[in-house]
Amino acid sequence: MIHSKVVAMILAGGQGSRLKNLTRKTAKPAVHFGGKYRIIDFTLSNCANSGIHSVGILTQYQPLALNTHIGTGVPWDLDRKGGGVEILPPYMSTEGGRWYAGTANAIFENIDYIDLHQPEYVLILSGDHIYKMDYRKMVAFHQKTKADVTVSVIEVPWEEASRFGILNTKDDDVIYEFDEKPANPKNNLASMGIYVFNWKLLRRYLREDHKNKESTHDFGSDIIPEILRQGHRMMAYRFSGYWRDVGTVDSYWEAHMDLLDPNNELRLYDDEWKIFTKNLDVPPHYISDAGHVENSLLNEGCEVYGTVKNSILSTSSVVEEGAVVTDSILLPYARVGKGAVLKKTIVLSHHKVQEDEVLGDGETITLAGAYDMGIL
Amino acid sequence: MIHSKVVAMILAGGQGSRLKNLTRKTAKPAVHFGGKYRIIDFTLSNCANSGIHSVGILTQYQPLALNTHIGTGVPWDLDRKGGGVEILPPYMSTEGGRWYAGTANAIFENIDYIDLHQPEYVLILSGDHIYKMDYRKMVAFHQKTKADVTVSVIEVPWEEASRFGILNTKDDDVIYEFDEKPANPKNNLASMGIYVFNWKLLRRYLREDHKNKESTHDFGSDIIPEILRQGHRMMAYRFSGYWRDVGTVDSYWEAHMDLLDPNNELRLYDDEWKIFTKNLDVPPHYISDAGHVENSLLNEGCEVYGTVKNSILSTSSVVEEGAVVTDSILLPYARVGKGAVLKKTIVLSHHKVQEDEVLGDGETITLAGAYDMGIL
Amino acid sequence: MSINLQGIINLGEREEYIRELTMNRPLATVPFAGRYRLIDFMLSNMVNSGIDSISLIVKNKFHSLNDHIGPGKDWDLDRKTGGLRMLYPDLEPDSNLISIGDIPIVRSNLAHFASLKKDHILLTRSNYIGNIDFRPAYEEHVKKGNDITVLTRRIRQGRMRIDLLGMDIIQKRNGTYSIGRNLGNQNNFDLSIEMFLMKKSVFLRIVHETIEEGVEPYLKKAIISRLSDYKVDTYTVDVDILPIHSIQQYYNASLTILDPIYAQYLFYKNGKIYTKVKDAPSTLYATGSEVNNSLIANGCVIEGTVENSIIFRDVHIGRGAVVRNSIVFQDTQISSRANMNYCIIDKFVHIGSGKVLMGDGGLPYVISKGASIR
Amino acid sequence: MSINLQGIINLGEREEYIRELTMNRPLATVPFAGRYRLIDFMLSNMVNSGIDSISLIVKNKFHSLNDHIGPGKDWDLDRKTGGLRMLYPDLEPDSNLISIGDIPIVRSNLAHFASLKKDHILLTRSNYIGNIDFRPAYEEHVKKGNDITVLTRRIRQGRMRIDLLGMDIIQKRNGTYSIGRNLGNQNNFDLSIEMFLMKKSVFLRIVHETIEEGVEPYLKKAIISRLSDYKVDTYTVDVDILPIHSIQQYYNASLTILDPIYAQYLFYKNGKIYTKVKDAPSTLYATGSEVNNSLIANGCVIEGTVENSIIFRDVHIGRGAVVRNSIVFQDTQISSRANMNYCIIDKFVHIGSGKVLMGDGGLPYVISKGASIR
Repeated sequence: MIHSKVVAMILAGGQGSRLKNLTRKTAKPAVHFGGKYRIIDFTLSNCANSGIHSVGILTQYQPLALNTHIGTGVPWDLDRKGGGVEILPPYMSTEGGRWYAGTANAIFENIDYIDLHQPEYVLILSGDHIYKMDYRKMVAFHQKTKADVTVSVIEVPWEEASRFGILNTKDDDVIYEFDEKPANPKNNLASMGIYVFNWKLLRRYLREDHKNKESTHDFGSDIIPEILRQGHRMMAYRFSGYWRDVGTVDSYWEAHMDLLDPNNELRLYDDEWKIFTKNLDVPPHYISDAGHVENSLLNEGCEVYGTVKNSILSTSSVVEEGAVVTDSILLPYARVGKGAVLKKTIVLSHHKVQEDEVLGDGETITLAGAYDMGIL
Repeated sequence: MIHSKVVAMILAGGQGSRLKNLTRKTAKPAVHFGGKYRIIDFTLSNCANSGIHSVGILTQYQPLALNTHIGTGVPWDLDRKGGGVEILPPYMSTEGGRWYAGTANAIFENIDYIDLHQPEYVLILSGDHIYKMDYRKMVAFHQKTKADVTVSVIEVPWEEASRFGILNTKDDDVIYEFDEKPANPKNNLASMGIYVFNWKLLRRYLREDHKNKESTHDFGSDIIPEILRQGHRMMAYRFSGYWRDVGTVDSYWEAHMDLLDPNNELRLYDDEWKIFTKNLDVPPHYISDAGHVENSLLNEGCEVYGTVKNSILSTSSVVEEGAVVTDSILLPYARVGKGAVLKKTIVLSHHKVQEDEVLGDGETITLAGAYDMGIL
Repeated sequence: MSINLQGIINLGEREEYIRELTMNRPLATVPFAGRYRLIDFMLSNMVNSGIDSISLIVKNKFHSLNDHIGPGKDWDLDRKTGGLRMLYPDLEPDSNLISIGDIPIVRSNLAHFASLKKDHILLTRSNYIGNIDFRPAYEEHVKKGNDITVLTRRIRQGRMRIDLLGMDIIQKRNGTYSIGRNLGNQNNFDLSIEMFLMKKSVFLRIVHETIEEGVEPYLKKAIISRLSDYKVDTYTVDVDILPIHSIQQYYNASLTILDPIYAQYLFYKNGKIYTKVKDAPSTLYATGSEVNNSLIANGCVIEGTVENSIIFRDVHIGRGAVVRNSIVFQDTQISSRANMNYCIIDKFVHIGSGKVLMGDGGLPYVISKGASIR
Repeated sequence: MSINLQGIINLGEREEYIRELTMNRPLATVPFAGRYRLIDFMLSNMVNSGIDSISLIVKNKFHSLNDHIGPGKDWDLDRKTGGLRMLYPDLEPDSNLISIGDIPIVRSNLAHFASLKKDHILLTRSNYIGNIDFRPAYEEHVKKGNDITVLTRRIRQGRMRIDLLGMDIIQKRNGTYSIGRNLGNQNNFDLSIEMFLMKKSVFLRIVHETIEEGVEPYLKKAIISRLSDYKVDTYTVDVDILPIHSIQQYYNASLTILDPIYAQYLFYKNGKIYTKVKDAPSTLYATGSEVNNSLIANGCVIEGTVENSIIFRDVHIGRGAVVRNSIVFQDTQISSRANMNYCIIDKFVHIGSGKVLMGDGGLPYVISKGASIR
């Protein structure tokens, strides 16, 4: 088997507690998104489309839905001999069991896995973001600029810069300083949490960081600043395009509404960069004689006997007769009973909204359902 | 996808510390065995040959070698859509992270996984044993005898019975008592640690056991005695044939020597019940003009330029010119340098015995190599 | 756990009454129900019945079939042992070939049939659509010790049904079964749905005898002509099955699945129907679209009106376009203000703005693959 | 990461000089080197060079090929996009068929070639054995902007080499390349090893022109006859390659791999060689066996003497039997006291006790598949 020049490591252990009931029983990367996907599908599909065949996924919190979703990796063509996608949970050694203590620690504990592939570069990714990106271009930039580390950045409005981790750069996009949520930002280039490292260099710093009792073992807080302190060449790779961290219920809802704009930057209809996901083997959707749908997205297995406006209906969700669903998101297998009225509501998967139930005031976002198992 | 009537759960989290350097860096089920296998291959192949397509593997200690070995499950035809083999490590939930506290606790923590498959029966297996068994016959026995639980047992010599967990039975093989290592055994039927449970019953007892603060959460010590106490029907299923727990260096070596008997009960040459393992894509073995081999097992990728007697050479191990290897086991990619002399020695994988080195006194077993990463 | 039954799907099918849709593809891969091909139903029925080893007897137009099935992952048939195997006619440069019928394909693959590990076979076709659990039939076949079990559908008031004309009917006289053609004279009869459970040994014996005799070129006829030699019984299948031999049957079957109750049965009853994954995004309904009583696949953009129709994946229906009582295959474009009624529009078709195409419910208008009407 | 290169392995090979081993199988699946088939080497070379999309042009004897390759997992070619595709001759009942040559197979699959996503193709055969990294050749092909790059081997002192007679030699005269047959007159020359890197557009143009002209039935000749129309260059491959067109070449190549240095190159140099997994157990050497300078696969039981031989999987060599200078294919039984020299013994053969079979190093004795000599 060919050794891979690039190994991608996807951090997928976070709970994402600001997503409330959406993540009570499942990890954030496994949360449903966009009618038929899960959040991690974007990062995984980016890997597949970028021709990266060795992908480690670091899990820790409630991984069953994620494991079941990823399976052997078939949807992303990542069921590879001697490579492909591998789930990497915490484990016990002769020194006992250790949970992952931070993003850098999670990678540290899997040095053996990465070494197996003998890569030149390691790509650190987050399983939490919605975007499309050709990592090949970033790796090519990293090579061309002879960087030791490359950090992907996106321009944010100056007035919001203090909410992000900001990278201060010289004219040629060489990074000289990392500023976590600066009160007085000197720059508006925010880190996207996507890094290319020369593996030998990163391994060295991970080992040193592991010994450092004061470290929080985090890429942003510890590894990046330390590498900068030691004077290595760190480049900013400028990304432009759609990129969202759907970390709160509000941003989750807004990102869905973005999809209703036919010209939205995410361009899901682009055949050249498909987002792959596990197929659920259900038939096309059905709209009855009485059904009415406008400015909405529908998916396989849906049945609409009522009215749907400005909404996203995920796979196999059902709107019964007389129900009116507006500005809302139905997650897979959600069901809206007869005559129910929903405004700005997110219905969790497998949850049933009762007949004639009225949900949502049209102002704040309502979550219907106690928790989402994430398993279909 | 069809729901599986039987889900198999393989306990593979143990360290097996009595195997010393063999398990310093890898879990016992991943230890190499029999020239080309790993210990867990026997249980996995039994599942595959028994037509069981849903197999969960409970891991905890140093799982990288095991994960890499099992991959997507291709060698056992267990790369299944909506089933197949799934690795189940400990995880975090909203209540925090919990390591598996005992065999029963490991199953308890994965109730959701089992429920996904809606099985009628759950088969609890150990990943530590060398044997061939058609689990279909055991399940059929369980059905025919209308048992709630069936325990697979093997007759042991009376004088050794006090070293085992003994099941005391009535004439019709109904179990009425479990005796862990009894000083004065009443029976010589030892539990093999293989159980068939009606899933609904087991789930109930796992939940109760979880709440019980006094329990050690172990099948043998807690679940089985409690189920007996409550008067459920528990049957002993008599197994006869080769069965070994290779838990010590001595028993590991002896089980290898068993394989040199062409009439050994394990019958690895039987085409109807193959033991499957990951293929390493190496050529046939080569014996040079000067090479001499007698009463030994050789495997793909081996090269013999010296003398080999009563030994097992695992995949891609090499014996250089003038070396003499007797009563020994070379693990994969082990190399014996020119003129070295080995007696009753186990050479760990990738370890190189130096030129003219002399190992082993022919009495006790020598382990050559500091640790075995288990990764090839 | 798997079943002691080998599936064999015989694709040596007659296509003369559905030629419009089988120019570039075998009957088995004719698109159906918005995202499937005909063969998906039989493959899925078999897999859902626990059959994990399936052979396809393949006659021609291999490309479409290979393209659709690939390594068989979508049906979980990419197996190390068993799984899906395509049996092609094997042509020696020096033999005189393309003999008529499917027996020559069987002959080319005798070694394959002899090596099958199962004791029973289920021989079917790809053009009977249903959601069938074969296990009860198999269990009865084994319990009764039949050599051959013919699967049937019981028909009542069948004299009126012109859709059943020409199909196989099975009758028992003097203790032996015979299978012939339905000419519409009987009112109550049993239809043979071309599905046979057989002992493998009986199948092999019939195949060997037929090849040795060298006369009969068709497998089905070879079996029918020997029914009196074996212990034969029938098994009545109690679920709806749609036979598809003609363009009319195809069209009617398509409209049948617009009934949500029928759809619920067809897509879910004994297991799901698997097909090749296309990874199409959601379907977008623009403001101003109006869709009623229709089945719409993913990846479409609907800006116009759709009624009583089936729309496959990645179709675009422009603003003001009207599609009624029609079936539109994948990747087709219906431009603004175009108007279709009673049409079957194949893949990659372009219908220009304002174009009007009107077929008839009895004989739908078929627009062939790749056509451009501007 | 993958490479912008489509592999095409043309199995429309001439088999007349190796007919003894190709009765039941194409040349591509002739067993070689103890556990492989010939095609394993080219497939593995391509995969190890980063090629993840490979088409096989398949002429006949499909069964053996399908049996060996299955869904393609063993080469990691069971892919959703790309992966392995078999291109069969597609026969319409009403066409006049089994035309000569491989161009008709290409014609049946024009849609496949047109749909390829890569910009360059690597056209090869299955019967050149080596461990080749195609990447440097590909990089030079792209860098120089060649339309066609012909891969060659440089031969010195070639006049003595009867094994190279009849093979393709390439020469440059007046700025254009030509490829002809080696008749043994030249001493230093460049061998064309039937491997061509081409722009996909050039490949498609040559194929289209050839089909339109309707005269030339062979793909290789079609390319050779058009070399002067394109920007052509050669690339000298610097690793050993064993061509296998005849039974003599096959036998000599087999003995070559008994050299550990050559074996080290062939099995490991640029990546491993993948093949269908058989899950054979260890090979047991009984006390009293004597094996020298031999390559032995797994699953065997060796009780006798083996010298300068290659033994495939699951072979049993009985007590007192002697096998010298021979090749024994899988699942064959050499009974006690039998004596073989210079033999090639195919699969599933039974050699009875005490039987003596003596071939010659120049023309080994071939015992055909399934034979029983008692």
